[in-house]
Amino acid sequence: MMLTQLIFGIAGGLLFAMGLRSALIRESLLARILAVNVSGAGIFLAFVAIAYRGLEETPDPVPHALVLTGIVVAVSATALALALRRRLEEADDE
Amino acid sequence: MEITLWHLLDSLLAILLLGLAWSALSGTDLKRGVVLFMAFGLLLSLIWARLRAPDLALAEAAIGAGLSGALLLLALRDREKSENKAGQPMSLLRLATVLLMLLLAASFALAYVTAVTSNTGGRLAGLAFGNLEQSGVSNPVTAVLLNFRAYDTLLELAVLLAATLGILALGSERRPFRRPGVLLGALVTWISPLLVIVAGYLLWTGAHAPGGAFQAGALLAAAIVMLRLGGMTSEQLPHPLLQGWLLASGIAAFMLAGYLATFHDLAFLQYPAGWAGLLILLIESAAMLSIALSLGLAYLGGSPSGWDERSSRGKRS
Amino acid sequence: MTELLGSLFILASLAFFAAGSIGLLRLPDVHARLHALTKADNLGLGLLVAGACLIGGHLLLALKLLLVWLLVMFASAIAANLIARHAMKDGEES
Amino acid sequence: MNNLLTLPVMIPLGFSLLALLWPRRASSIGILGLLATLLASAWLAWRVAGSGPMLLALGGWEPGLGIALHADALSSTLLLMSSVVALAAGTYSTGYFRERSDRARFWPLWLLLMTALHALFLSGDLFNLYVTLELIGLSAVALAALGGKRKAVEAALRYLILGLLGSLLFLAGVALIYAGYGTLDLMQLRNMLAPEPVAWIALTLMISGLLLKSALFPLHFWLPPAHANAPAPVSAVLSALVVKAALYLLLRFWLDIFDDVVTTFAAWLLGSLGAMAVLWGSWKALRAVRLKLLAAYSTVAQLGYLFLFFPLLAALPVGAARDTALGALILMALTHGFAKSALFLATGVIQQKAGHDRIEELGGAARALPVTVFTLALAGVALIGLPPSGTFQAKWQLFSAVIATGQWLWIPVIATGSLLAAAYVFRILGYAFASAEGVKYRIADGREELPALILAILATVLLGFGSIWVWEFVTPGALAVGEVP
Repeated sequence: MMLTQLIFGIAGGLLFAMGLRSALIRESLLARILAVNVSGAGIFLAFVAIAYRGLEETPDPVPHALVLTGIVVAVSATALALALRRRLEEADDE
Repeated sequence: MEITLWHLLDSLLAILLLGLAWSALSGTDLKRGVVLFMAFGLLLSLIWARLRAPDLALAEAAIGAGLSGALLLLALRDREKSENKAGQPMSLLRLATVLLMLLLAASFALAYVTAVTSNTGGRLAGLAFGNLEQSGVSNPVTAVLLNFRAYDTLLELAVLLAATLGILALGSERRPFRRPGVLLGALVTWISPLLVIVAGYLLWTGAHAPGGAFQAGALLAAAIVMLRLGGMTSEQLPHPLLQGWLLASGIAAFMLAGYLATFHDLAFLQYPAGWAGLLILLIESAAMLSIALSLGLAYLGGSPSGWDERSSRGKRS
Repeated sequence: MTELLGSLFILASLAFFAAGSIGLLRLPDVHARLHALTKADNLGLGLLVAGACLIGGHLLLALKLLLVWLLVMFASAIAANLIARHAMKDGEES
Repeated sequence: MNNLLTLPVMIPLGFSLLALLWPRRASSIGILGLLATLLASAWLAWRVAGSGPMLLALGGWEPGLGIALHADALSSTLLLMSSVVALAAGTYSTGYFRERSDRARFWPLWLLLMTALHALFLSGDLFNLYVTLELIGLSAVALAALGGKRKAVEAALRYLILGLLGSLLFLAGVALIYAGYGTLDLMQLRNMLAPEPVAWIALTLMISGLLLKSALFPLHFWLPPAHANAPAPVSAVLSALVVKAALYLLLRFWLDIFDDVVTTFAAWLLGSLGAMAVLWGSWKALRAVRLKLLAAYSTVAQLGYLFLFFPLLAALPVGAARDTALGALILMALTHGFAKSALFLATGVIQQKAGHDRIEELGGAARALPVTVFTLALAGVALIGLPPSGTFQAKWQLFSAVIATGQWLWIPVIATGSLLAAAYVFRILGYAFASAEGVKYRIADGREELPALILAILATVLLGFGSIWVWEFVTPGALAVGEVP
């Protein structure tokens, strides 16, 4: 095990929990969408930290691919959420 | 376990990242939150580079920070009813949520540390590198994405399609921007073609070096964002019927390539020997176009002009 | 030898980045901050690129890095102009 | 080669693209696609019944490096149910959405949702399951927001954010499992997992995410607004299939993959939450003003019953009694799936014909829409658990299991829940049979009323009299993924 893995893994756990908390307690929808993204980034960080195997070694490519998939899923969800939020505001005026 | 200068750098990066996240999430000023979130994304992309994940660094900079940022900045224009509420519960409750949060983080960290210390093996890395030669590409991440775990990527394109169709079903696009001044106009005309070239380069190079369909698609989408900022209207996009084909092309290419093998008595998504490299390039090209248009339409914020008329005969031939 | 020279360039670039960041934090209004940031950072990036070229020691790499520098200068000049114009229109002091 | 396994996933995906490309023919393409999907699912179930569980290593890579699909009795049963419900609700939708452009928006998303559900039922890989969960979430949200009414959009957005949180909890568990065990393949994990902190914490995270998605009390709060404000065919599928998908995964993890990791205490916790869901959901359903809201709260209650099985299954020794209880659980989930989708579709008919779905103003409905009110009654029979419905059989076995294990505590819960269910069903029927002028006579065509009726008959009659067939198919090898040759 390496200290680097540990540092980023724990940071990932903190980000995950921090995002989850904000997503649950914030009123503003935009803030909640940001929070979900931060939370996801925390898990991605843990994944990439698992893959890291030292300065000289090539890292494990599998978690990298998973995170790449995760990033695209996250941006899709964000885009849909923002579109719904915009539609909500328009529906207000009707 | 000795402590080196690298660990100091790592700690610094981690603390900076946590600080950025905290200030992006805790303030009540949404604009500030969005800008800090974009900085968070850029720092994350630096950390990916530090952790030797250049493919992710590219993707994060282009998608995580870049396109998400562009979408969020645009969303700041929409008013929100709850926006002005403080959004912070009473102090006692707040303390409780902080404690819960720490508990969650601590249990995650506990399991993580136990897991990483007890399993120091390479996990799937050995298998992935062992089969790299048969995968048709030499960039291991591309091999995982487009060959070993191609099914994930196929479903991921479906996720992107679902989100895009959801956005298109919600109503029509945002109003286009005004024509820009001379300077921004110049930037748009210079940068957009460059983005297209770099996207092509990333797609090609993804087979053996960092890059690939997702990064390339994000760059193409960035070109759409730039053009949009330069006052592009959705009439200047391809014809709506063609847009449908472009959106479908990534998944369609994947499915065709997947079933091609089944006629040779192979498993779904198994590429015939010697064909893997070519098929992966074809799938990636189609996927890049789908991704670019999906993300571009997400930036437009709704259905482009002529989209809904596709279902009725005659109009806008 | 070239590596030492490269490192020196990079160290010098750090000084410029630091100056730019301090300017961003300490200067009174938007225009002054922009001035500090874009000027110092562009120069800093130039030095960084020069240093990286020397250490990398590869012509193609140097060309790519040079292209990066040019692009960043181009974009940041225009961005700075846009921000400044916007600030002027708003008549903002902060 | 078992490439047949890909068809229930790839047929709807392919037809979704076709519906996107030919929007004018979206409905015909969609119905055709669902018919083909049903055929493929039936074929798959038949094969599984005949020759046991099936496995396909996608891309020809060994599972672990690659992704494996597998089908056993449980997954193929659910696959079959979802294909039938989707076809019925899809047929109904052609009458529900009158505008061609609405249909063009509806069909590609509908077929994507089917792709996602079927991919989840067949997937054998943890991360792939995460992707399918997200695909289910996003397509379901997009469908729930169709029509763009403020309430629907608001509920959809809340549903989206909570769904994302559920997926993230799940993904956090996946990360820990990969860190600790170095693989994502369910079959490999099944043999590797041991009762230790990593597995406990990972399982807790994943189960919490799934509980949020399957709306177990007290995490149910997002469900009623989302299900009650979506278009009728969408509500039917959200209640009948989408929450069941999370439940399926829960079952799969609890009884199969993480079998050695789960504790009796955790089973009791789930059971108690289930009991509260039964009471709370039934009570809110009884108090509901609108028919759709009633149906949504009834879903909360009916899901609660399914969780009552967890402590019973934990207490029963492996053997015939446990198998019977497991069969009852699956039978109950199936019956609820058919009955609830029938209820939502019938509600949709009433809402469109009467212009509202306020329960107290349903007078005259029995005369104006006899078929639909009959459907409501049949679905009600299944929801209460009267004979001959599948629920009756399942509750009977639930009682037997309670007696066998001596967990008497659950008896008053089940009894109260059933009484409350009877009360809310008869409340609807009481108003519907009243001879007021609340609902005027309008002609409803067959494709609107028949799908709901067929689903209700499936729930009450076929699953009731045919329950022995379900038992025989499901119990011996329900969770036999590990035994694939």
